[in-house]
Amino acid sequence: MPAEAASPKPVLLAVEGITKHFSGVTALSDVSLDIRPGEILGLLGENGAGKSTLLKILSGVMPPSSGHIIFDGADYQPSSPQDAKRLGIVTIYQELSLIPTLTVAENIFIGRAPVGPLGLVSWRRMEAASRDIIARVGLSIDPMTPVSALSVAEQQLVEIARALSLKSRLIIMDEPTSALTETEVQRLLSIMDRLRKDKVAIMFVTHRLEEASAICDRMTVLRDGRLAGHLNREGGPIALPRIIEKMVGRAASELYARPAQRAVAGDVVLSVRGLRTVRDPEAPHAIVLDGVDIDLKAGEILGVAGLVGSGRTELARAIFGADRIAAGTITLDGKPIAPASPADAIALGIGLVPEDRKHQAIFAALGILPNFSVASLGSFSNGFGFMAERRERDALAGFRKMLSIRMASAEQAIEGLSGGNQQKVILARWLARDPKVLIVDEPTRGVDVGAKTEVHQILVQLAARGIAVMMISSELPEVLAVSDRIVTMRRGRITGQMPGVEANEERLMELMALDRKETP
Amino acid sequence: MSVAEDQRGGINFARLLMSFGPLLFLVALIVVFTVLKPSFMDPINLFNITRQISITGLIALGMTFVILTAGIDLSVGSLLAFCGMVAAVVAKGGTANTLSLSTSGTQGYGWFAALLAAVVVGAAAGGVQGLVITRLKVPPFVVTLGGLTVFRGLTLTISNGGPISGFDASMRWFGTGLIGPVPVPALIFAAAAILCHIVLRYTRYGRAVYAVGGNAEAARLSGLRVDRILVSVYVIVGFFAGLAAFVLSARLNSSEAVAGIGYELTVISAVVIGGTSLFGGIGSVGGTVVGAALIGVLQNGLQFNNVSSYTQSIVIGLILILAVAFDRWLKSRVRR
Amino acid sequence: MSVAEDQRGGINFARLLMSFGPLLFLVALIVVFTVLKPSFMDPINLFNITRQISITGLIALGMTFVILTAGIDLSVGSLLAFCGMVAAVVAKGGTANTLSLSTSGTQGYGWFAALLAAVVVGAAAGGVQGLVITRLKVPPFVVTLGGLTVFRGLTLTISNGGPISGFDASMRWFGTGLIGPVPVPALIFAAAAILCHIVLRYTRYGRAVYAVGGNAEAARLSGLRVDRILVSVYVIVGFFAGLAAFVLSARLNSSEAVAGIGYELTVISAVVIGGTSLFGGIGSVGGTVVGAALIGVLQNGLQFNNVSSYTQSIVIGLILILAVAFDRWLKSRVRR
Amino acid sequence: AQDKLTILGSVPNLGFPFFVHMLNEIKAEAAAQGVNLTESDGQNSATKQTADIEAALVQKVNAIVISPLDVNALAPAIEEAVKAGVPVVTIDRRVDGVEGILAHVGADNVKGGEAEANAMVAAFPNGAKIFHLQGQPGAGPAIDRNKGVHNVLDPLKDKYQIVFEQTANFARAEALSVTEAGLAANGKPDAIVCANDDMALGAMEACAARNFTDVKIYGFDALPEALVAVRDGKLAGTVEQFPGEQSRTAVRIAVAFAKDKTEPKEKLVLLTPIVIGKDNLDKAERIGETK
Ligand SMILES: Nc1ncnc2c1ncn2[C@@H]1O[C@H](COP(=O)(O)OP(=O)(O)OP(=O)(O)O)[C@@H](O)[C@H]1O
Ligand SMILES: Nc1ncnc2c1ncn2[C@@H]1O[C@H](COP(=O)(O)OP(=O)(O)OP(=O)(O)O)[C@@H](O)[C@H]1O
Ligand SMILES: [Mg+2]
Ligand SMILES: [Mg+2]
Repeated sequence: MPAEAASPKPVLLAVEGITKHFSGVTALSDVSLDIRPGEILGLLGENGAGKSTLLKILSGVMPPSSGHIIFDGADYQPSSPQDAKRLGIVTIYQELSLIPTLTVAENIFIGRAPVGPLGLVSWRRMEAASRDIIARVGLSIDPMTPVSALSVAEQQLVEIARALSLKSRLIIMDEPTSALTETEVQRLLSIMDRLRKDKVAIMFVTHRLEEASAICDRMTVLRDGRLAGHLNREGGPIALPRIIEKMVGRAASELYARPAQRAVAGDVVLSVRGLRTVRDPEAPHAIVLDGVDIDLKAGEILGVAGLVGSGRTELARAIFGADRIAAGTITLDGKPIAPASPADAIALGIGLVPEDRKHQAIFAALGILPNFSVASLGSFSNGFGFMAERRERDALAGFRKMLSIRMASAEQAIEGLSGGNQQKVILARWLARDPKVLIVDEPTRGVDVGAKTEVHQILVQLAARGIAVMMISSELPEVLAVSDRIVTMRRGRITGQMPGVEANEERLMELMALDRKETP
Repeated sequence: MSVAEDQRGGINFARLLMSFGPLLFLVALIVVFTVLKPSFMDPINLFNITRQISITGLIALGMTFVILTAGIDLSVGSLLAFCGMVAAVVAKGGTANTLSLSTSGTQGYGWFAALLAAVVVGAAAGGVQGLVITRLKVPPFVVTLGGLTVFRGLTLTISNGGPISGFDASMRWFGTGLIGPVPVPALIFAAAAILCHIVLRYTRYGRAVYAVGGNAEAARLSGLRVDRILVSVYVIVGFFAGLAAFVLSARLNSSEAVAGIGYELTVISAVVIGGTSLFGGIGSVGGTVVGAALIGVLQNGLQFNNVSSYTQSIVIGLILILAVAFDRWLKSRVRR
Repeated sequence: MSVAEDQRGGINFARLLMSFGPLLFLVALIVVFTVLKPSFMDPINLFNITRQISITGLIALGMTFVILTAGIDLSVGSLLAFCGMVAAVVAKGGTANTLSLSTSGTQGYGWFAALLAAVVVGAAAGGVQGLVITRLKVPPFVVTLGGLTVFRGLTLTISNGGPISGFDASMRWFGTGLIGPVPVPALIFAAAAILCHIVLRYTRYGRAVYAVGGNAEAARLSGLRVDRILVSVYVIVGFFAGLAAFVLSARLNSSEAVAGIGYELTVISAVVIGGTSLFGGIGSVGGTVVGAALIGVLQNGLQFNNVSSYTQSIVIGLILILAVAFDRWLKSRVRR
Repeated sequence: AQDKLTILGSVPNLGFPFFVHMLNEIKAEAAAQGVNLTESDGQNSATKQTADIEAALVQKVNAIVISPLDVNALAPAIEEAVKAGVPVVTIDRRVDGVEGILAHVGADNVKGGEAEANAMVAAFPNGAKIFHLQGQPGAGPAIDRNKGVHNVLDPLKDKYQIVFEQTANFARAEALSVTEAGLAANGKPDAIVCANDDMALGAMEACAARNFTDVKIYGFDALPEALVAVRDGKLAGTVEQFPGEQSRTAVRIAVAFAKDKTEPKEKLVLLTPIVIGKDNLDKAERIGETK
């Protein structure tokens, strides 16, 4: 039992000696922790440390292999998510668990739609109620929009809103902020603070340690499925180096150290002028680009900052030929190009790591090898169309070392990897093509601190090799850490531009939030 | 839900017409056939069509539930024959005396027992298939394909290959009777369609069906009893196969071992043409009704114009594809 | 790829047997049938089985490509009949003289032209369906269901309902000939299976097929020409339907308008029983071959024991479900 | 007589050559009589054939000539026609229990099955080992022909043993593989009795592949292709039910009544099915098509 047994408040939930095996893998080994009402407990650890597994056990998704759980003084053995829900344990899962085909309102009221006198669902009441609920998290979309039309960030907010609208005693949040920008994060943190005052217990997983440090009362750190230790807020917030040391098992090096401004001497590789898109009937909510001008030089990292819905992803997709362009020109190495499909863009030397890894990047059921080589089938095959598997494997082995990808074998299905490692495989996919321009959209979403710095280093190395990198990120510290130059976007326009060394969070926020500021 | 349905629960007719391709297409077909031969619009013919679509239509209602969960049921044709045979045995009080067409007073257990037997057996058979799907984790396609052969075999075994014919007038009324000018099977179909529409649109159960089809894993994480819902949709389609079997037997005054062969494809077509996605989560009862009507009108209209049978096949195939293509095209243009 | 395949390209037999349920099941079935009637193992009977499965097996190879992309092709049975009729017309040099069963010297354009015509027409028909699927965005189920009716209608129109019979000995050899003790159709099937295995497993194209089926959007964003690949798989299944049609016509010495009715379900069963997921991205040619063999052995074994056809239906349905259930169960135990 | 008369000609399933021939004959006779014909193909579905009749009634056809898919299931639709005052002549299969049908022209499938079995018995006076290929389970003709064959052979069980009895669904390809299995399991039989010609031709291919050229194979329907095979000695015989003559007679009766209420001389015209062998090929109705 943890040491706080003497604390005045009774324990709400106690986990005692939980172990979980997946055929072959031990995801959790003898983990214990507890949480009290009105407490925010941070659950931290590297990718694959076992955080999500623990939370899934608590919320009844899967049973533990051994160990037990006490909830509210009684033995707690949930056999389904419903059991957890009934006791007031509400979970926000890491992989979004909304129903894409249903509306926002229905997702919020799933399984408990308000009914009228005849027991029939009242759509009117459902709509009105959900409008209020999503307003709490700062969303102002029509609750009758199907979820499939929302951006990842909006979906995340809907999911948070749904959890908050349930009567709960314990809220479990698995990386709720990974897709959010600063504004939404702050709003969420203040909501969490309010819940804490209402004596709700919150278990909170994040890879953004500043957040964790700012809000958590206590932290439990996991490492390789084992308990690495507990941290308590003593007087002030828990300091980052303490957390990192517990997480990785050694002293923390400086995080987010701004790389010394590199000498960026390259020519302009990619140049975009007056780029406009039209409303796509298939994606009616998508932001329309409204005359974007942007230049990308060889060997530089261009950071693109903006709030959710500012059109950054649309810009990336338009350049990449994934969406149709209405007007404007794109030139690559001085020659005008008009990629009509990603295949065209790729052939021209452009790569894109998309923001939604699960739906747009990985082939979940396929092995790591085919996931890695899918964009370079041409160079990994001979003239007769046969795969040159040896060459392919050697290349993967090289990247495995270079990016320190943690995997069992090239045949392992990629869905068995932790998020950070999946992301590295996707990066390797593009590095194997040696592109002139690489666009990365939220490259470290859900990636742990250690791996995150690795990804940053990789981006810097790429730039050093002369590749023009455009990095879209919702995490300002990240943008500030690696960008040579930063542009800000708002409502489909560029609102500002500055060298990375001159930028700071306040300036960027101002440009991101400001309406109508001419491009310098 | 179909895009056409106003998400607030009501139905906006202008938008319905504008954006719901199959309905527009159906209207266009009716216009064409009427121009070609005005007697097409003869009420008798229209009622004939409603009676004709009621059998596959009833099954298609149940199939809508199944397909909404991303499942499929290939066994419905065989199950129809099986339930029909069960109903016949009950109605005749055994397998002896299977051929007397005359309605010789009270011979068996009466129409109510026959109806009950058909729907209970249908629902139970569906339930068993649902359990195999959820418990043994065998894909619905395989389970119900197995069901397709098994139920046919059982039907032939019960009836020893032959038909069982000759029911009471009270039973036959369900197939051949009229209420006012409207055929009873058409009324049964209409009532069932309205009921299904209400269940899918306005009950928690119905919304859960959509949720399970939209993303089963997310539905489970949201606390829905996914397996129970999956079993229930196979029970529902089985129930409707039983009901359709009863109506068909009553209409033909005979239950045949070869009834319903190939119905699975007609039924699934009706559902899919009506806009329900085979990948689950999207669709509506209204769409299915329109889909069934489209197929019925097409067949009747071509027959009415004495189009040769071979050409009929070709035309029907092409028009089905066209109808769906048109719907896709409209949706891609009109959306919001 | 199936779990059983050693991903390094070789095949690890111990694991294959341990983890590949259908194969184990197939072996068990063969043992049971041999015990029941030892002459089941008579080479003549085994070669009969290989010849019997070769027709649906060929189509199942093509269907494997389609299903790997999460598509489906319901038109294969009708397309088989259509291609067979085309082959017959070419082989006989017209639709006159359709009945002579004897092989009267050189009457038409010879077997090669007939073969060519069958596969070209099959591939073209598949290609048209693929284009409708990708360009008009009509779901494969609907397009190929339309194809099912259209091709049947065309076949009946060409042949006016009747068969076209009587081919050259050189053509008939492809259906009835032997090389050593092995029937030619079985050899054709084996060669085609090996070719398909190589294509899916060792070529760039095969990788692309798996990728498109695994996640079409990710495939597009990885630079694959998704639409082209989708069209290509329908061309492939059409090609195989044409090849199967040629072999079937050669074997029966006749092309019939009613050939191939219901084949779509047999073919899809073979693929699905072999472990290929209807949701795309997972599956193998080896699995399909085993699936086809399982169905063939089951049918032959039951006939061999003169089981009544009613009981056959029941047994076949149950065993298909059992085979897949067993596979799922094994996989859930053995995994990793 | 302002307009030409219109009659409905309906057959159960145009996927089978037998019915194609029937409809063609109906067409030819209708043309000869100078009436319009509405064609209907039941597509092997009682509901489809019923629907076709209903559509025809709406269009007020003057008469109906129909070969019903099923003797029971089509009864209600035909009853409706009779009630509507439309004369109905049934071909080949008689509809049970409907009063007021103008006439029936047919050859009984049970009788045909008996004829087939009797021909086989005559060819093997000392008994025989027999394979029996049945039609599609549950289909009317399959049931009747099966009954006919058993009517003859069951009393002679001791001498005539059916060692292998399977359905091949009226299909040639299935008959081929079923016969292959039968041959492998039971060795060579003396005779194979099949419920239609397609299956007989499939069985013939299976025997030919094993070089069992002396197995006597019997078909049913006397399709031209089978007649050719009979002529060439590859089939032992096939049952002729005179579908063409049935059809023409039926059309004549229907048209005569529709024109001026001429009652048919006989309400029941039954043609006796015969087995066509090498020696009586000229009796076959479609022998002309085999040239
Ligand atoms: N269903 C599963 N089958 C097999 N292994 C699994 C499964 N789920 C998780 N694992 C393994 O268990 C370990 C812990 O995974 P978990 O998802 O709990 O990590 P996490 O701490 O949440 O990581 P992240 O920060 O990347 O989300 C990993 O090694 C993972 O590969
Ligand atoms: N495929 C799509 N279908 C429908 N709507 C979409 C789609 N992609 C984006 N959107 C909508 O576009 C808006 C902005 O999207 P976009 O992703 O371009 O913004 P962003 O600046 O990249 O922000 P984010 O941080 O959310 O990625 C969102 O409001 C979202 O609803
Ligand atoms: Mg996690
Ligand atoms: Mg974005």
